[in-house]
Amino acid sequence: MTQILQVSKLNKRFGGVTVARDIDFALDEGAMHCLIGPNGAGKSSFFRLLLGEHAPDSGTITFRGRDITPLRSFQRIREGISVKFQVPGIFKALSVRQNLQIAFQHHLHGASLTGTIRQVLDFTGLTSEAATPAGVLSHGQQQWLEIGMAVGVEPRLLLLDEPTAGMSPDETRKTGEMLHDLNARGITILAVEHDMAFVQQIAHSVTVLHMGAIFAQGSIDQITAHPGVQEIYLGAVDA
Amino acid sequence: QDGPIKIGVLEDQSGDFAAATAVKVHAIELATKEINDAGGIDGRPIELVVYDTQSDNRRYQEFMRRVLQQDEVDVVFAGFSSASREAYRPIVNQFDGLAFYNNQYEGGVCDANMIVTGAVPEQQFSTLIPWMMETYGPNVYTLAADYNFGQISAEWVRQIVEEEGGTMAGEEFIPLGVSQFSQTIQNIQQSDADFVVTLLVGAAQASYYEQANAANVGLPMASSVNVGQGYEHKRFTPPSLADMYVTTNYIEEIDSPASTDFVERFRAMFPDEPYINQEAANSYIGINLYKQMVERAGSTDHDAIRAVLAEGDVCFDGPSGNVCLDPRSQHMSHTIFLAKVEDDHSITFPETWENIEPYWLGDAGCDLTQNDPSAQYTPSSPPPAP
Amino acid sequence: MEFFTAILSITYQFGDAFAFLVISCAGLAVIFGMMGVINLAHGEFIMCGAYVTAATARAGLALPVAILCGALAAAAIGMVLERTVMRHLYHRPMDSIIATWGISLIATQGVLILLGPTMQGVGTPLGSMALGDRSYSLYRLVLFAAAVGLLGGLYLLFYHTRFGVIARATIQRPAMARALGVDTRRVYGLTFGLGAGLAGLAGGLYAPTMTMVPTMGATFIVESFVTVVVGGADIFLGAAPAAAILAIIKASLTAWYGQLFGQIGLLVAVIVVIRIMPGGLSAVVKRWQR
Amino acid sequence: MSRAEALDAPAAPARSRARQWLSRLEGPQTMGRGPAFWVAMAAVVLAAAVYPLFSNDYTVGNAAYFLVWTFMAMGLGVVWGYCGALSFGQTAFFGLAGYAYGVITINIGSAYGLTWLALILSVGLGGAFALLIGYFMFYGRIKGVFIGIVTLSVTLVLETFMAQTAGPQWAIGAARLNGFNGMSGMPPLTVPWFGGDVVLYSGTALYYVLLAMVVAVYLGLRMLLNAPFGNVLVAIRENPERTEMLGYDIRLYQMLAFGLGGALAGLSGALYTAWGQYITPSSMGLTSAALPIVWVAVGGRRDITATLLGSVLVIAGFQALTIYGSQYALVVMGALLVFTVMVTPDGVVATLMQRLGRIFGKAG
Amino acid sequence: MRDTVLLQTTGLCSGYGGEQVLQGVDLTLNAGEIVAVIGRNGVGKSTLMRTLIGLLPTSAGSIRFGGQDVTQMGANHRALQGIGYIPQGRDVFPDLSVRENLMVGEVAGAGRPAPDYDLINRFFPILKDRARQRAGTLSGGQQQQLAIGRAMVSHPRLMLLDEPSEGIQPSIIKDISRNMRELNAQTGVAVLLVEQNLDLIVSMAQRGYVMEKGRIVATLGPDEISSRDAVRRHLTI
Ligand SMILES: Nc1ncnc2c1ncn2[C@@H]1O[C@H](COP(=O)(O)OP(=O)(O)OP(=O)(O)O)[C@@H](O)[C@H]1O
Ligand SMILES: Nc1ncnc2c1ncn2[C@@H]1O[C@H](COP(=O)(O)OP(=O)(O)OP(=O)(O)O)[C@@H](O)[C@H]1O
Ligand SMILES: NC(N)=O
Ligand SMILES: [Mg+2]
Ligand SMILES: [Mg+2]
Repeated sequence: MTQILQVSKLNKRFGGVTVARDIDFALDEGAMHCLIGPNGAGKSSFFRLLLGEHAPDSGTITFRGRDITPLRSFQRIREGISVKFQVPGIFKALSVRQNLQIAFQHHLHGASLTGTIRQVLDFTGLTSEAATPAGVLSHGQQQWLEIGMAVGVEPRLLLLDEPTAGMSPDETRKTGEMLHDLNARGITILAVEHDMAFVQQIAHSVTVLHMGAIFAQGSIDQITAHPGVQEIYLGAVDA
Repeated sequence: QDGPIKIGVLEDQSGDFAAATAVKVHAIELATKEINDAGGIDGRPIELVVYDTQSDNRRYQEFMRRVLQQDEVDVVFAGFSSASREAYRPIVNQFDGLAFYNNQYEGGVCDANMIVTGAVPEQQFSTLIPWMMETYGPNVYTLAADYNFGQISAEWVRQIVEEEGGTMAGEEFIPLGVSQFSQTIQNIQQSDADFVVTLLVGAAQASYYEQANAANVGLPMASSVNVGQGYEHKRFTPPSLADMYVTTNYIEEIDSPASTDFVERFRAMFPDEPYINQEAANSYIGINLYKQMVERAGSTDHDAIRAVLAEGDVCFDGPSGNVCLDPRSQHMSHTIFLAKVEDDHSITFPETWENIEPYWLGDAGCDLTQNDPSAQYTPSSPPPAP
Repeated sequence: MEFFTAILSITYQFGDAFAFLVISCAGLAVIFGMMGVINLAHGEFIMCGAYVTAATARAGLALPVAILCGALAAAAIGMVLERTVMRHLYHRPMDSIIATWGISLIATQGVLILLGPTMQGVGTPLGSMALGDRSYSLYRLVLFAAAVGLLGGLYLLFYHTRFGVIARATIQRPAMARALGVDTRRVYGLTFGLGAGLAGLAGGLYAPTMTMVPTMGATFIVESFVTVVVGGADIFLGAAPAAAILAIIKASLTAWYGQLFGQIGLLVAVIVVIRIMPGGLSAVVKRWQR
Repeated sequence: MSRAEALDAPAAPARSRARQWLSRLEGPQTMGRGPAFWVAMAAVVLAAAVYPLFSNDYTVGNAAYFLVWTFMAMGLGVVWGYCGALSFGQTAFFGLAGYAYGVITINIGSAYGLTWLALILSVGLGGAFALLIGYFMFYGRIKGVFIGIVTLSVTLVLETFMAQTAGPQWAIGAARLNGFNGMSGMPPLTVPWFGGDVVLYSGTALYYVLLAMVVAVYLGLRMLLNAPFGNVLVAIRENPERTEMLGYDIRLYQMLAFGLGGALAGLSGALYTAWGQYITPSSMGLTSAALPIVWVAVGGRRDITATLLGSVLVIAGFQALTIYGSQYALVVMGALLVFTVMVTPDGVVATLMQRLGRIFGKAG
Repeated sequence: MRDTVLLQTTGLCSGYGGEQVLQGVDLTLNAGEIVAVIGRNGVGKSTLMRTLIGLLPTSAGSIRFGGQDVTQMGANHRALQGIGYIPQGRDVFPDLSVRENLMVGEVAGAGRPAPDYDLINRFFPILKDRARQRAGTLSGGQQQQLAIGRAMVSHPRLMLLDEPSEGIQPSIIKDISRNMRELNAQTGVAVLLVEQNLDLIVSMAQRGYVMEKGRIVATLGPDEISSRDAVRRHLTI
């Protein structure tokens, strides 16, 4: 299988904090991969590095065979990456519909644009809120909206930073099913998550990040059983 | 034609220039009242149409159009800064109006639609500079506002200093609005100037005097624009303006019967007037000159009025003595007073020059009795040779 | 000796420019930096301080006391305005531009109508000191000392007192601060009052050296805005280096090429510095601190 | 299906581009839609068109003068209201284009309608300079209040520099810059006509020309703002990082919007110069620079209609106040500003339109 | 003490602008209790919390806290009365350091015992390690810990905890749960918990309310709240 994303020897420091330490990472085309790790491990920072929001101190990022390290953020997005941020990145003053329109108009036009908007409204459950300013949605609804903005354009690679934070177990499951659908359509998915049930539901394989470095990698069962991961991340298996 | 004679008045009653110009409106009101009380102009009362131009050139453009087109005034009295004059001049020309500019300025406006009663450089500098050089020495430092008035006045000073065999110890231009002068003060101290010509304009630049005094510069100063216009000697604490010499065509301290009488009448009508400056006198004179010309012409028609002007004997005995309009340039002759600011900021007059003509424009080739270029000339860009 | 006096002279010029920038921007820095309000009436608070200082000094108060009166008067007016107008505009920084511009129009013209076009000033105290062929106004040294003291005082107030921390918190997340027990209205009132008072202080300090007219605030406004913005988001870290850099540029250009170049150079320097450091100087200082 | 949805309804593939653009006269980025709005709009234009018949030359000329400024206001509306970049220096482009018009016309004259060429060149120059400044700022990652200060500095540099160009050495061809006193002697706009050029002095003819230009620019902006371009501008205003992460080159968009704003400011500048045959450095000074911000903010900056009507209202209102208020005018003006800002947060006209929209909402 | 009513709302209504979100909420919380409010996205849980702390005005109904009617009281006064608020999305002061954030928390502690920083540091060691870091650059989970720590500083009698598990690593969720229970046991602080995380609800709450469309539609007793299945059932209505 071809690799859609290759990251090699990626380093980034902020003053005294190392957010990426010699990260070597690769993602197969069509994979569903989860990135987990303690709070502050550098997961969101890793996304920001992939997206070009932070410039790495060293290292390269290759996407679909092209070195995208020197590219600007918007150029990387145009290569086929889509993202949902940890803190909902939506246009608060604009209506839900406009949020979606702006997200899609670059790729879609006319009938396919309106069609996609309707579809996305439908599956995010926001149809009745289409004309509502996004800023007044509840937190969970904002999460949904941003997921909708990210998936509607059918990217090659979907980056999701804690997509289910603030969702009920039911909705979390629904999100998982949606990701499976998308994956089945050929979209590669890389998600950061803390909800292990969700990770279990979606991930083919898992990478654990700790203090900016890759700490462990493997299947979900290997990872949950990993004593080191239990110690730094999962906590004692009790409760 | 009966009805009143309408005079448009566009002066800055607010904004940066208000300090020096509010009094001009009062002077016009005084003259109007006196004339109306005495039966008006040829029996017709004067009616003033006054707008506050807010020290804003745009307002001059808007209101010049308004007074000429809507209010249909017979004549306009307008403008303090030269920029405001230049802003409205195209409009006066377009509507073929008649405007009085009652302000001392850098000179050179050769425009048949304009009558200028303010003093011009040849009147103020040809008197002031030689006197100062004789009294204090030949080395002159000029400190001037960095715009047309300052630059052109400085050019006059330089020319006269050279003609008189002196040298320029320094010449410095200050952008409008600058209020901090530490470096300038040092520059002056380092030069071997015998006196400083200050051609500073606006409230901000006036801070120079206080700062120079605090740093103990201690050189005599000479000016064509200070004291007579902005009464700095009244506004600053003595002795910051001590040893300042100013050539002016009028200030309220002038101790002649005509002047004291003028001041009395003025203060009777406007008891709180902070200061009656030369522009107030010029505005007052302007109305009276206009009255005379209309009466002699028998109408307010511009051509008729200019025909009267061309006779060359339009004169008035005003607060500053006898003044006459020069038909070629439509500027006015003046008696020039040398005012000296003493240590306690009282004024003395060491010297007076009677009847100084506004000769430069005419000599340079401006002759409005022959043609109307509607232009402004300066010594370095004189009218094209005929 | 010639060399020595030249060095002394340029140092004096620099200190003078530095003091002007710092003193004139301090009040603005507090109001803008702390509250995000772009206060176009800053110059009018300065004018108010200057007028009150001059009036009280001429009424017989000692100059330092008169300056204090000026600052307090401006602070009081600032707090009244905060209560009546500004309070309604905190979440609308753009509208605060318009409101403060309106206030500045009212203040300038109101003073013109009420007190006339000019007011008599007070003389500069302390006299001068001669060194070589130059002499220096001693009061200018006082201004420099005041600038340094002001910077230090503000830094201590906002970074090392509870009030400062609470004020900064309030500005960043007003609702959250309220939910934590902070009386945000009082904080806003005090902060705005402090900013206005500092502007009044600037007016008081410069009153003895300047023409007293209703529009006198305008001389300060561009320089103070420019200094605050070049300083960047963290005004107390940024204002001092910003004032220093701008003062060096302005003083040397003025010394060598005259006032025009000093004036234009200052503005061009602003453009260049912002271009090089798009977050302002404080962003750089912060990165370098860690 | 909701109204908004109806507007986005699938475009028939055969529909021409022109119809697509026309459909963008309405959209999410502009207030006012439906027959009621357009009838009202047409009524306003019609009233504006016939009113000279019932008025005098001065009033019409004065109205033309108000229209001169609206382009700068609409440009600032795009840059600030839509794209979120508060420019404090639109007057730089205004002044530059104003001077350019003067320099060009003084040098090439006004025959054969060359003044229009000068107008176009000046507007182009204003726009190009704005693009340059925009490139400098947005590609340098300057944002927020820094944009305000950089633009303010630019306009003040121009003012300070131009103020000292009094001497004869400061001339471009036959055109003397003439320092602070300002440049004059340029011809007004002229239309070549049989039997002699029609000179567009500040009269009825100029009024109609300007009215047509205002309507054209207004409608053009409506279409542009409701096009994908306008959506992206608004997105940048709301959340630039997110917008970039949706694949838009935000700096390019910002620069283009800024260029457009500069060109419109330039249009006002060139027209102003032609109108008064005069341009001065103080039109690039601090007070002049603050004015457009006031007009736009008071009218309503987030809607181009509000910006347009609001700025006319404010300009006319301020002038009327000055005429009738003598020295109290500025005090009243200040009080009105404070009052309106507190009472109508979205701007006077925008608030009015919202109210009207609510009243007629069902019908419209 | 467990039986004294600490917080009681009757017919509580509030919302944003014209839109009513809470449509008459009645709930009671005794001193020292940990009570959960559960419900789907957008039903008004956060709105309830904001109304309780006073950031949203009450449009109808009343709120009593500690025997006092606080319905008309401003948020800052309620904080001084002993209500601590940990909002959804954390709302740390981004440009203040961690230590300064905690300092702001001290304001509401006026008149109560001095802050127990030892306890806070024991619960959340990261807050000590990063004392000088700007809070805005903390990771999401770190910010959550700071927000809880900041509320602890003033020894509130009631903590309003809005989705504290959001974005938190499993072990820290467990820690939070354990710490909050310990804090509750030690100091008797009552907790009103809005959550969707089953583990946290089940491990922490002693009782629960189910919310739907701005109303309380069910109550969960101690048995139901400690059953994952029962809770899940209510969350999926
Ligand atoms: N701009 C910055 N300056 C300084 N430190 C930073 C910056 N951005 C992130 N950090 C630090 O880098 C570390 C990694 O942060 P990051 O947001 O990537 O964590 P994370 O793994 O996403 O955590 P979480 O699961 O809590 O969201 C944290 O310790 C954070 O404080
Ligand atoms: N600031 C606001 N202005 C207007 N309406 C709002 C605002 N915040 C929330 N709402 C509306 O109030 C309703 C309830 O929102 P709330 O945030 O209380 O939900 P919630 O139950 O906390 O949901 P979640 O679990 O997603 O956080 C939502 O429909 C939302 O659209
Ligand atoms: N006319 C003047 N002083 O500008
Ligand atoms: Mg993260
Ligand atoms: Mg919520």
